[in-house]
Amino acid sequence: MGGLQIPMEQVLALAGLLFSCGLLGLMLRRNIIFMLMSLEVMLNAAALAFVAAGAKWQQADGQIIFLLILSVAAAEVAVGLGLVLQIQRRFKTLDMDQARRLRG
Amino acid sequence: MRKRGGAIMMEMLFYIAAAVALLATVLALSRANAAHALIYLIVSLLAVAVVFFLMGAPFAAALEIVIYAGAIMVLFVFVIMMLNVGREGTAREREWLGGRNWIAPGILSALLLLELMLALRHAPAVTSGVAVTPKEVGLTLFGPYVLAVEIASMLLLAGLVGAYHLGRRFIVRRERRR
Amino acid sequence: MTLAVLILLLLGGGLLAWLAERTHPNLPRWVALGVVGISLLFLLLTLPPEQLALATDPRHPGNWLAQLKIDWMPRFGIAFELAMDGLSLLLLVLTLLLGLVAITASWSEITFKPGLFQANLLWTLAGVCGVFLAMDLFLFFLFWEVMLIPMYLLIAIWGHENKSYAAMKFFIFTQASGLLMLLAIVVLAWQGSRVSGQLSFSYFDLLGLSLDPRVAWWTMLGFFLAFTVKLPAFPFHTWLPDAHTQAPTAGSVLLAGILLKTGAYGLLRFCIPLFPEASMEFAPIAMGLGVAGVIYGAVLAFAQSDFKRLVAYSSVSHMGFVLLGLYAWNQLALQGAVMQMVAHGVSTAALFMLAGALQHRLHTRDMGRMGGLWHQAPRMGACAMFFAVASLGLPGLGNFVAEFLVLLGLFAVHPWLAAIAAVGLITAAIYSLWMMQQAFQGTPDKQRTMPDFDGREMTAMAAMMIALLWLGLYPQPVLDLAQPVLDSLQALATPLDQAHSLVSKAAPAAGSGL
Amino acid sequence: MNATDFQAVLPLLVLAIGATVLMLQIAWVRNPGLTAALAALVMALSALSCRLAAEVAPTEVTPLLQADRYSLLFATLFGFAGAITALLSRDYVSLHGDEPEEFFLLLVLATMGASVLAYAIHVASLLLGLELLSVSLYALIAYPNKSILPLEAAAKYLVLSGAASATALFGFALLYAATGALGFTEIGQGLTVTTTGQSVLLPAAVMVFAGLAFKLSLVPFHLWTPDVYDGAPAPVTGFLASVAKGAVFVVLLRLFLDADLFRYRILVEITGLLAIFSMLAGNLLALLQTNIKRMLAYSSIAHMGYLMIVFMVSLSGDSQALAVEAASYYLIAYTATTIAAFGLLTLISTDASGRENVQLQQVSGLFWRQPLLACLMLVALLSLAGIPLTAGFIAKFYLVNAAVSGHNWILLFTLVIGSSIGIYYYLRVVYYMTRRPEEHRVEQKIISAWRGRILSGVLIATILLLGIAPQPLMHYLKAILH
Amino acid sequence: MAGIWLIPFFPLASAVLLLLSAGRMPRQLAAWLGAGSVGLSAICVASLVNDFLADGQVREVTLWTWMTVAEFTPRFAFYIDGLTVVMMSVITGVGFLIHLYSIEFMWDDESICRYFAYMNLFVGAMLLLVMADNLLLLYLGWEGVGVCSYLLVGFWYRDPANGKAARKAFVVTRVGDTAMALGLFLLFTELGTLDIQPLLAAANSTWQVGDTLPVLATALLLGGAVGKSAQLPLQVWLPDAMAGPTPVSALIHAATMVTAGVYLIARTSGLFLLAPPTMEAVAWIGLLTLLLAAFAALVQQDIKRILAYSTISQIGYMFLALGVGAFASGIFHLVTHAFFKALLFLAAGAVIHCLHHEHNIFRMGGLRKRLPVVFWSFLIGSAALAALPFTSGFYSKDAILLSASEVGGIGLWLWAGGLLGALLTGIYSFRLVFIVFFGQAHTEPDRQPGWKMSVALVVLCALALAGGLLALPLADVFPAARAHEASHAIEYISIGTPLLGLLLAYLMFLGRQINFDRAADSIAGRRVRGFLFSGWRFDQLYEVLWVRPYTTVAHWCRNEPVDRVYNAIVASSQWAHHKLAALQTGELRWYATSMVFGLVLLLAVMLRNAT
Repeated sequence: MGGLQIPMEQVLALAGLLFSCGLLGLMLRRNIIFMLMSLEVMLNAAALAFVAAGAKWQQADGQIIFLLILSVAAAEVAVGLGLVLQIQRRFKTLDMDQARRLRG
Repeated sequence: MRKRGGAIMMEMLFYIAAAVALLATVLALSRANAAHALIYLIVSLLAVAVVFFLMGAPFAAALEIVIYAGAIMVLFVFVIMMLNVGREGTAREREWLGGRNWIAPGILSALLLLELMLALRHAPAVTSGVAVTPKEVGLTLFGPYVLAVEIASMLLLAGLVGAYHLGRRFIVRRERRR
Repeated sequence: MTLAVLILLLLGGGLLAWLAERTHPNLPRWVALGVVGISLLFLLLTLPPEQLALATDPRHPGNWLAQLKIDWMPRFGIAFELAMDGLSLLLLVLTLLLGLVAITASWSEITFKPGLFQANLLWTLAGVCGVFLAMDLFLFFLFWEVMLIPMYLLIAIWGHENKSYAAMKFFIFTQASGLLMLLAIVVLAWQGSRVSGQLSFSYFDLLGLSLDPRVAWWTMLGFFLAFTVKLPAFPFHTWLPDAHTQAPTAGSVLLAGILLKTGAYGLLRFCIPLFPEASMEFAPIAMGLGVAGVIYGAVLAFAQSDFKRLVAYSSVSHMGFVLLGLYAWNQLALQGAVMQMVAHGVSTAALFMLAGALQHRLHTRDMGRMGGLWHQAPRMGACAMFFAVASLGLPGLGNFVAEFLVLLGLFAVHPWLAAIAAVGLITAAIYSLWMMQQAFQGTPDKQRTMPDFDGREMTAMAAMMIALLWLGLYPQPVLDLAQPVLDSLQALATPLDQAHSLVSKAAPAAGSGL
Repeated sequence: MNATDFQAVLPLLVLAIGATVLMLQIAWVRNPGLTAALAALVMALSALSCRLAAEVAPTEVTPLLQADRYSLLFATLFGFAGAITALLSRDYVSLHGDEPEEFFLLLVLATMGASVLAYAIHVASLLLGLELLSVSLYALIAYPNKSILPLEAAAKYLVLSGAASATALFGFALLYAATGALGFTEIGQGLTVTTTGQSVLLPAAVMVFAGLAFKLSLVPFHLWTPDVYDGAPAPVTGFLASVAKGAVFVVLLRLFLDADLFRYRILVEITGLLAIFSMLAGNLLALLQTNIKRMLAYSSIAHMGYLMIVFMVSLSGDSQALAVEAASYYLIAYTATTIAAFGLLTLISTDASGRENVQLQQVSGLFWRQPLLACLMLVALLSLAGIPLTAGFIAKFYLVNAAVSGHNWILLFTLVIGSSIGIYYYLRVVYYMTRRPEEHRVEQKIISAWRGRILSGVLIATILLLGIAPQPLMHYLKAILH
Repeated sequence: MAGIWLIPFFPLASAVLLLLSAGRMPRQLAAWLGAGSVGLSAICVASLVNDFLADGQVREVTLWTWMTVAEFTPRFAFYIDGLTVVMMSVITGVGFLIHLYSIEFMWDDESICRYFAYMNLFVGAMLLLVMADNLLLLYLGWEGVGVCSYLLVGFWYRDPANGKAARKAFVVTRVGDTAMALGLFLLFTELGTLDIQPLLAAANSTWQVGDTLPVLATALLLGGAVGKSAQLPLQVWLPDAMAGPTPVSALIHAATMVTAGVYLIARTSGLFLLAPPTMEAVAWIGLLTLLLAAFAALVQQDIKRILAYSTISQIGYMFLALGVGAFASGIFHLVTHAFFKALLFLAAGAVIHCLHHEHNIFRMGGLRKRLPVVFWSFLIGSAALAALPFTSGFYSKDAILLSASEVGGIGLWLWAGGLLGALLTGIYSFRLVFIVFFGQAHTEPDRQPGWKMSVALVVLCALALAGGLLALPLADVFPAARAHEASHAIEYISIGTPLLGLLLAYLMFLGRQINFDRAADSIAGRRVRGFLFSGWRFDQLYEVLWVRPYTTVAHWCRNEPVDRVYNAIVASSQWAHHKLAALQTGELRWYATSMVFGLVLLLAVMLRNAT
């Protein structure tokens, strides 16, 4: 198995693309579940960038950070989905545009 | 020559995986139906796993599939099933997704992308190297990063307790309702 | 140590007065009266007479009556440094005397939480005493700001109908300008550290610093703004009418009688001596503001129908003279400014006490609803007349000596400015007499009954009358007390001295022309 | 890892063990009083254990954590802040929801996250600390279940904070790609030798900064702040405003210092720009707020703006030490003050209604109803406004000194303008508190437990002590930072 | 005499006592304390005069040093020379008579205590004014009498009109006083002292005749004098000041205070002599004022206003005298004027007193028989005022006219003007006598003057008649006047003119041989009459020039225009607040968008700078 055989800037570009997609989703979607998904995409993009960088420097650190991001994502999603349940119960909708009692 | 041919093949594979990842992500985020979106997202994650593999990070690729695509996405599936977001919800989502809503976010994302690409213009060129083996990862993880593992455990504990507290009420209420 | 004890006495007294409220609602005012009285006695009795004699000896300028220095924040070269000279002593005595008057003025007016009221009163006094004593710029700023809070509370809690606006305006004006001063202080200290290699906020270390002219100018401006807002000088005076009008009587008395003087004191003690060249450069503008204040205040005083507002604007006018006197920066004008600080303190305090008494009795400050009060309250009328003519500068009373000296000193420097400022004498007559006419003269309202001044109030009034007469007929003790200080300050600012044609140049032989 | 290392991370260990103990205790017997006390004890112990850890400082414990007196100072601060928050929220949590015990567990975890940030010298520890803090906070914010506002706040915070974390991570990934280093110092060294050029590095650094600026709610990443502050339970808001922000600031400063990002003038100028925006916008936004929590939220934006001044100051090497010192003092003073202010809101919201009393109207006449609480608020507000004799003043004085020594005139004038605006809304609360009984109608009863009183007393004393006798702390700060 | 300080002390102490009693002193005691203290002063003055006439020594008394600031060391010190003695005699002598008269006149007033307090204060201040050895102390007295004048004009404070008159009096004189204060500043700045004698000496040694500075200084002093003495252009306050009680008008607005300006110029004559332009200005002011006031007096209907205009006119004569350098004549006229004008006012007061406070002369008439004492007093006073031969006014006015005629150049004009004034004086003074005391009675007196009034009137009658024979000890004070060498023609004309005036008055108002009624009722006549009646419309002019602009500006500013700046700052912050707060929509998507926006922005800044 070879090392990094792929132009790194292209991997990073892919990561950037995915990151932008995630942000786009965040800005676009009202459904909190989709927002969480966008978040996952963004975290994933960051993880991809780390792994690519790690591969470039032939270090394990990149993958370890990926691992940590993974656990972060898991924890966030766990709490996030718990919130989703509550939101559905209390607001009777997942539409975050409806949840704007706090403003001004 | 072989090596070069392998490289070309790898490159091709990478492009395919990247395209799949990108396309699946876009589709995932533009679906009205949450379950469909989730499937696309999983596809995207799998494609990224392929990229990991191509970059010589098999351990990461495996974890991506097992934990990300497997465990975390299943959580989503649970919630979607539990909430039973019906047809109306889907219809509403579809309605929202059209038209003007795209303009500002689209422009902003495009700008951001442009800026990122500008920044990456001068990114380092291709390097060839050796794959980072799982063993190496493991050694590093429990070497210098041992405290990170410990803290990560606390992080997961926090996620666990939080999820428990938030989800519990929902479950309790549901049971009471029955 | 005397000085720290004085401040602690007032602070502790405030606490005591607050607690006394629980025993009996009338107790706090006695406590407050006692504390201020004791403080005054303490101040005067602990003063060694030989020191006093030395300090009033004009041949030995720069003598300090008492000093105290305790390290506080060595990290920044900040010390708890207090010192008293003749000027401080003068203003301290004025402060404590007017404190007594303020307590008397609020004797029966305050029914809501009298203990806290008296506590705030005493804390304000403590803050003011601190301002007059602090010789560390940081400490000075600290007292400068700290005295605002009890004053703010006095206005905000016990004020009249529009108190929130007035208190807020007062606080924001002084605080915002105070921040600029803090900035200036810090800049100055750092400039000093560049010279001596040691950060210090001590007044004595920062005096006579040779600064880059541009830095000096801006720094001076920071001080100047803070002090002129407090003074207040045109066009930073607009907080004053509101604050005075809305404050309870004691608050107005303190505000007009003492707090305004801290601005003048600051200019005299800090702003000009620390930045002699910049101040000299700035003097025309400052004096222009002074003249504008004199005239503008007087015109607006005339236009008011609210008794307290009128008096407040008259303060603007009078404090314009102080600004003029300070920036004319010669013996006569400086002495005039100091006299004006004292005399205006007394006369305006009395007028505010009067206004408070009227409001307490009539529940209005609108002079349109007064008229002919002399009939019902001849003693009040007589007092009002006395202080009205004092405020228009009748010779024989303190204000005249002050204004005359200021104008006399100013004339030697800027005759035309003096001529314009002298118009203030006319406008003062207009508003003072108009005030008398509206409130006390004219046809009395037969239905109205109003108790005249009682013995307590008359005592306070009589004391202030005697003080003004004394200042007007034999001001020498005050002048002697201030003279060495002014001499030493002038000596510090020698460039200024040389630049301005001193009165001494106009000795009989001279005849240099205008 | 040897004994020295363990001693060096003792505060973290105490917290970790404490969390475990708490979990076991909750599983064994549910008793909110006991849990709260235990949690407070754990956090206080963690704070105290910093003294032990200081004996071996500075020690680098694995490449991830650095136990020096800088990190220990803040670990102490966060420990105490967490302990006080735990005590303050004891009654509040019981009255605002069911099963209050986990709240304290989460609080301990959040404090641990903050402490990790104080220790962090590596991207991994930064990431974990940040997320430990954030994830605990998501749950803490959504904790009460009698009102739906916390839910909304938590959702907003979760989504936006997650995005911010991702942004910061992406930035770090780019830095890593360019330098091959993850430790702060190594990143700095890598930046020097890299051939990649500034065009990648600076955008990457900006992404890192933007992600962290979100946590500090600097303009224009501030929009979430009032909503989250308002929705979150008052004690959590206090914690969020003080500890969470403080921890992020600490790590940001550490990153800039260790990686010596001050080399990149443009980057520092961006921090200055955000500081100016934050000072102005924060104060202006707070100006007419009638909801005290929102007002404090906006004011916290402004305060972070003030704090950001130190970055610009650090541009000139001479002033860097003073700047860090000023920032440290400011953080300590600000933490004490913020906890006091939100502590008051906690205490006056401690009634059975399950709603919070955070409108201006609801503190009307507080001075006459609850003098001690009102004094607490008064002192806190004066400290926030930077009036002498309070901690806030000395803090501001420190900042001004730092900025003067660094010649940052524009920032200084913005500071003055901002503070001047600030006086208005702080004093408005004071004014409302001093309104006379006849001027308002509030019948609300406040449960004033002895705990609340003692805590109020302690907080007042702390703020005043920091304002009147700051020399010991100053001395200490100077000693450890120079 | 050692107790010179007692002279002002008695009235001042009495004033303090009366004020302290706060109106609770018995009427009897208050009245006699008030009058008695002035009487005591008068006795002291008499003894002083006696001594002074015996040795002619100038006396200087220093009580204490007022203040010492740099070279500025004014003292509380008195300087008694011939001029001072004359003034003191007039003040205490006439003052005592008027106080005596007041006891009866004010007996029924509830505030008699206050009245005497003010009066005594006035006498004290006036004494300080004339006795002062330096200009600052003089200024103290100067302002003091101004305040007393204000207090007494507005004595009956319930009528707002009185208050207005009082304020007008004070403010208008204050204008002059301010000029004078500036003059003091100038003198001190240039000469380094305000002590009058050293000042004059210094001026003489420093300045040449005709220098700019003395002209400027004297012009400023003249401003003060003009204000106090109700000369053009500040004469407008005096007619209105008649709102006060009549004895007040007699003492303050006829005999003493209004002549303070004359005293000031006489006192600083050494300075004025250095400034010929000012001297000429003084003469012209005097002439114009005396004519203007005389014309105005012709058409007045209020008995006191007629006397007020005549006072202005007579002081005009004094100024004329000063202006032509005849200081002694001016002071002489001051003294005789004090006698006869006090007499006239007191007599008028008696008329008013006995006629239920009637002021309008056309509602009087035929009082000759009913109030004989008053009639004779008034007649004598009018004769002296008109300068009929052998009355006191004759000697003094004659001396002035002669002096004027002898000045080269403008002298003849001044003399002719003065003569015209004398003619007019004859007409208006006897118009008053004829209308009030002859002809039909319109109102019946309800009482007769008592002994106190009568005594005062009789003594003053004697003085008004014989006062011309006094020899004032002014020789040492002023430069010696030239002996009059006027032709007899001028003498005769001077004597004849008042008689002509008397004749004309008789023909017009008693005999009715000359009837101006038709002319006066024509439109032009009415206009002229209205013009003169209003005092040449000076009030209206000043209203437009000063009062209205001032009140307009004041009204315009009353709501603090400066605050608009601050309000604008406040408003803009509020505007900014609202705009910024509008961004806080509560929408999560928008928040995310804003973050991305911020990120894009920062990256853009970065890239711009990095490339």
